[in-house]
Amino acid sequence: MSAIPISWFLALSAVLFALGVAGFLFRRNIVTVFMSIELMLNAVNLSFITFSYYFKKVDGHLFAFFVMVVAAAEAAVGLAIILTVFKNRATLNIDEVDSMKN
Amino acid sequence: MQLWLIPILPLAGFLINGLFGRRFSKAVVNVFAIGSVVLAFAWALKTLVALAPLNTPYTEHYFTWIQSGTFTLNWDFSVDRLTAVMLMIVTGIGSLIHIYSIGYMAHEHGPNHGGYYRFFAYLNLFMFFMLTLVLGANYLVLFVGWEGVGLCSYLLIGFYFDKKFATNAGNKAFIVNRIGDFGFSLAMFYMFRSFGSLDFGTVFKQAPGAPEAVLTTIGLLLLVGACGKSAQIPLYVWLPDAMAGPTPVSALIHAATMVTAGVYMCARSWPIYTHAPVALHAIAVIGVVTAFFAATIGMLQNDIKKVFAYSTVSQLGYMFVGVGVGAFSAGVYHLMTHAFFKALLFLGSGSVIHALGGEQDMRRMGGLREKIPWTFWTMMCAGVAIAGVPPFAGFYSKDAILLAANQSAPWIYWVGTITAGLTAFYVFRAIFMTFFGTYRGEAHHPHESPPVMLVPLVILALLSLVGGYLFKIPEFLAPLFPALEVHENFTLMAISTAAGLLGILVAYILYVASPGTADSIAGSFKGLYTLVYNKYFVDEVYDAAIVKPVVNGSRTVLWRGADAGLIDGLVNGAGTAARGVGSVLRRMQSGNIRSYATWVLLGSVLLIVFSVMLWGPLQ
Amino acid sequence: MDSFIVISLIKVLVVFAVLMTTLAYLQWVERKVIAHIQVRPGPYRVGPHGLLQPLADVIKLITKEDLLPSYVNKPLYLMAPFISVSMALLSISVIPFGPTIQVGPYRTWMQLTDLNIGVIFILAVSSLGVYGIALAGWASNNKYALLGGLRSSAQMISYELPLSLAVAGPLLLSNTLSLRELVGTQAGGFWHWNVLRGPFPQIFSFLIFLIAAFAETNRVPFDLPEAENELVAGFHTEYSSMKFASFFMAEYANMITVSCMATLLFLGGWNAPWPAEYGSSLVPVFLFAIAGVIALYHGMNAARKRDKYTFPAFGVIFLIIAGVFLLPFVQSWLMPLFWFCAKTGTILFAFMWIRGTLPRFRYDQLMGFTWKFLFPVAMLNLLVTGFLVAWF
Amino acid sequence: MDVILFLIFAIIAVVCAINVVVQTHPISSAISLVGVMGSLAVLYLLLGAEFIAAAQVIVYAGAVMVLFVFVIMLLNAGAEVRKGRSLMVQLLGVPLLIVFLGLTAYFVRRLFPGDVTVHFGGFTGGTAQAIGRALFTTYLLPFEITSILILIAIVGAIVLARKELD
Repeated sequence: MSAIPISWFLALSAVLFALGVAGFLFRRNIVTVFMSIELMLNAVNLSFITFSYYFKKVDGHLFAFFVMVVAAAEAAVGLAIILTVFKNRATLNIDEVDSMKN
Repeated sequence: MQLWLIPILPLAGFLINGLFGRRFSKAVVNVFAIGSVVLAFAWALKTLVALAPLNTPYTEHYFTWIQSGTFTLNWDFSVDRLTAVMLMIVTGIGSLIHIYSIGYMAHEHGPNHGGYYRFFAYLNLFMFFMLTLVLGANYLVLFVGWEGVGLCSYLLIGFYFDKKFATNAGNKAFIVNRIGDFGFSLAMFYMFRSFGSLDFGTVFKQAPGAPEAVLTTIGLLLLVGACGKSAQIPLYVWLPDAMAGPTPVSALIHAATMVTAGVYMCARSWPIYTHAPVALHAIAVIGVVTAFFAATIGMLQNDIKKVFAYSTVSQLGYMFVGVGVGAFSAGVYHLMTHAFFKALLFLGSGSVIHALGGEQDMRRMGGLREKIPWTFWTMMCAGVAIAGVPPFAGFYSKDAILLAANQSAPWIYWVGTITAGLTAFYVFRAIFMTFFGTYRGEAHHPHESPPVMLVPLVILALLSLVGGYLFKIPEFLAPLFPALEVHENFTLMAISTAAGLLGILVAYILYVASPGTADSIAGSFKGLYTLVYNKYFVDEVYDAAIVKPVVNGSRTVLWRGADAGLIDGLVNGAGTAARGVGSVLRRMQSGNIRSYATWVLLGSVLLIVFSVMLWGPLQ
Repeated sequence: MDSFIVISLIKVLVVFAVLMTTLAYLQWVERKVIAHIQVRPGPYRVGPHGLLQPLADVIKLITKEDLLPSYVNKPLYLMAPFISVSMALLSISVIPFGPTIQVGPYRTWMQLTDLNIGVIFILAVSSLGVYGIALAGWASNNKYALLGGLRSSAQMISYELPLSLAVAGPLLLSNTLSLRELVGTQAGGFWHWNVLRGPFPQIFSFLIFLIAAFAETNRVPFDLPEAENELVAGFHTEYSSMKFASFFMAEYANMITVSCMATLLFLGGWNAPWPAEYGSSLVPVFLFAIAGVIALYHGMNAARKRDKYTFPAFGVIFLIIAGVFLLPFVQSWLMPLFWFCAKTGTILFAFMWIRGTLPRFRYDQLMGFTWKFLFPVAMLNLLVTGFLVAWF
Repeated sequence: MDVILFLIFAIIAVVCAINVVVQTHPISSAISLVGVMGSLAVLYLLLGAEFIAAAQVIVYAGAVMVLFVFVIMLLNAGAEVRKGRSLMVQLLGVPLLIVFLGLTAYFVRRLFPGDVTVHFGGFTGGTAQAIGRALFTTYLLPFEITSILILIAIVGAIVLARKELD
């Protein structure tokens, strides 16, 4: 018993993704919400790597790589936005940032 | 061989003058404008000499312009003997007229003081497009040039854009040409559908095997295009008005080159026409009717440029007759000789107008023979050439056409001969009214034009005299076109020559020997005179039959009814409806990101569920 | 399988023990070097020439009262030094100190484990080291500590870029990511070392690597996270006793790691500077013999009473070491180890030397220096290297 | 051996992920997230993705999360305030999540029955060399576009965080 069913990896990925969604839905701090997004991306990456193993192809790794790069870019811009929002509104509560309403 | 250099040179001249001309002195503008065209002429000459004897077309591929499905269109230039003739005419006459323009436009500022460089920039642009038209190896490249020269024609007719009649004339030319271009476009669509290509080579190779109905349709549609560009009935109305532009423009664009594009295109399409006799005959009929019709109008015009404008329409009709009776090379032959003597007539009339400080009405001229002798003698050369007096240029080409016409349909020969007489009459009427008798105009001491204008006149005069003999186009083009057996017939030649001489004689009697006779004759045929003098009221008929209904219909039905009522109503209704729906839906837009995220989650869950329902569980 | 585990375990123990001792004595060496630069004797009281000073320090740090301020974020406060030191020690595990060694029937590398992405692993682990400092600064709930933590995270992220780019140069030349193979490609003399090797000698890379390494380890002149005259002691203001010692250990372990990296990447690892047939194996013998003779000489002309006994003792030890280097059966593994230690030691000495020489940067100068100078130069160097490697 | 490793790190990942969601203080969430990423890196190694594992640690744990920690420290963000609410989330959130998890579980079971297994060394195509090769041949265009994206992100971040915005 030294082999893991591939579905375990995918199940883990699904669980992590769901936890990321839960964080996105139930957390109010912008930074935490942002981190939930990163968690979801990581879960998807795990799926990519698993599929790469499944198909014995390197392409999944490339997708994961691009996801990482895009996540890094996203983090840079997103955190800059968070900084600006905090400067202007002195709050990090996502429910209070709703000036697009009305 | 770097064919692309030939059109690119004038384009470079256009770009330089068009972009920076405002800052240049006139001398600098001249250097770029004339230099580029003369260089293009020189390069064309060098290319043609190098390519001689040019028995097979020489093609250069530059790039793939359009690639869509099975449709591939390359930007190709190709040269064969027909193109060679056209190249020489366009660049040669173009160069002469450019040089002439230096003198003619010397005192020209035009609106906004930008006239000088603008004029030469447009002229160079015209050269570019005309050369593209001539060099193009497929119908679409030809069409690019075709549209481009139309644009330049529009720009140059409206050169004095602060004058209402000039802009109107420009618009008229543009709009009438659209009708022709529409036909041309349809012809191309149909051609692509039938042959799958627009390349001359490919299309012409398939043409003999195609059904006659297809070829006839394409031929007639192409003819519509040619009628528009070459000012044939019923689309000729724009050309007389186009005289609103500067005279060199009339000479270059509206006499020597652009208007002959239709003839060129029909001659180029001979493989289609030879297998579509109906379309070919239609060309001949349109041509001869136009020739006669325009000649009668030309007899009674008093504006010197209008006379030559109608003359141009008439002579273009001759070329169509040539093409239409299957004597393609004769048509091209006349195209060339016509370019010589008509350019000369226009330039000469320009010289007269220049001498008189802008006067165009022949009734206020007269007796200018001694005052501007160079102009007089060169215009005399043109006159005998166009009248078909042997052995001058017009004689050869006109004779070739009429002989061929006689073989095809004798009535065309006879109408053509009568027209030849009329032609001789109105041209010499113009010359006699201008140069003989006494000066009827106001003060303003007439002066001879500067050498820079006279040199092109003299060169063109020489060409008008001996060009027909020197350049035997039918022999040169013989390998290109299907052979047409024409029997020399001295009787017919004598008749048409006599008609021309008779025309000159009548003109001499009416306007030199006994002035005043003309008016009394006009008086006795009052009705006919009024009809012809007013150009058969064609403009008025068009106005009443087409323009007014279209304008009124647009105003009432399309604007008030369709646009304001239906479309605006729809738009406004859509707005109202959107606002109504929005006021309901905006409750979803709570501004709360987390609720949005819930929507996204709901959506993705539903998406998965639906996809399972649609395609069933995978595997 | 079992022997693999046992050997690995033994190797871990040996490396750990040696490393800890080295860490402790590095501190002593540094104090001594700086003292001599500043013309003073340095630690002198505890043991001969203060040799037992590290031991005393350790005892002091262990026995000191372990303060836990009431206002700190406890879990993170306690985690920070742990992260720091474990990340610092983790990277040692992939560093090879020498070629294979034969012990009885077992043949093994002088390396805990070899990854074929060893270089990247070290970069990855060192990038995690930021957390220790950043969290320490934040969890301390102290403005100086917070400033220090912020500075260090910004500084370390910034300097990681030129560091990575500088590392890429020799990797291009050697065409491998494995540290073992990296050394293998540089064998045959100092002109084969990446720092001097064609087609494009990585001198610039080497200098950039050293500068960035100084910043990564928070050493002078880039010690802003703990600038004592601005921030009291920066991120470790609130730490005392063993937790403070952990940061200290982490810093020195990092120094050792980057020095080893520099040696492996640029200076040919354990390869001798010139081949053994030209006498490179006699260098350590001569060095230790000369050291021994000098010590004996000083012992005979002792300035102080104690020196009469200590100097001759050291002299004899040095001479014995010199003798050991002459034994053929240990030479095969001792020589590479010597060269590795010599090179690493030289770089470590440079660390201390610069600490004793250069003043501290101002913060904006520090950031401007890396972004506006170091990073572009590293980029250019990498480009040129890449082109030349592709060319030849 | 592989199973044990997987279980250990899977459990660490899940526990850390739960911690990310339930911790009220962002910095605790951030540290937990680093834990998730680290254990995922180990799982990547297990799947033969050594380069991606290293990249995961360097890019995610070493750069992105440091940035998060940095921003949290800079803003000195305190624990979350429970203010404002969304009816949508409260009503639909949990049921939807459960449905979603159920659907994914269904698909995983359906598409990947237990006969395909993972063991260490089963796939060795994830070396830096292989990835580099794919990156600069098949995926050259995405790679170049990504680099432009990063450039834009840098410019955007600088513009956003400039002092003039105050």
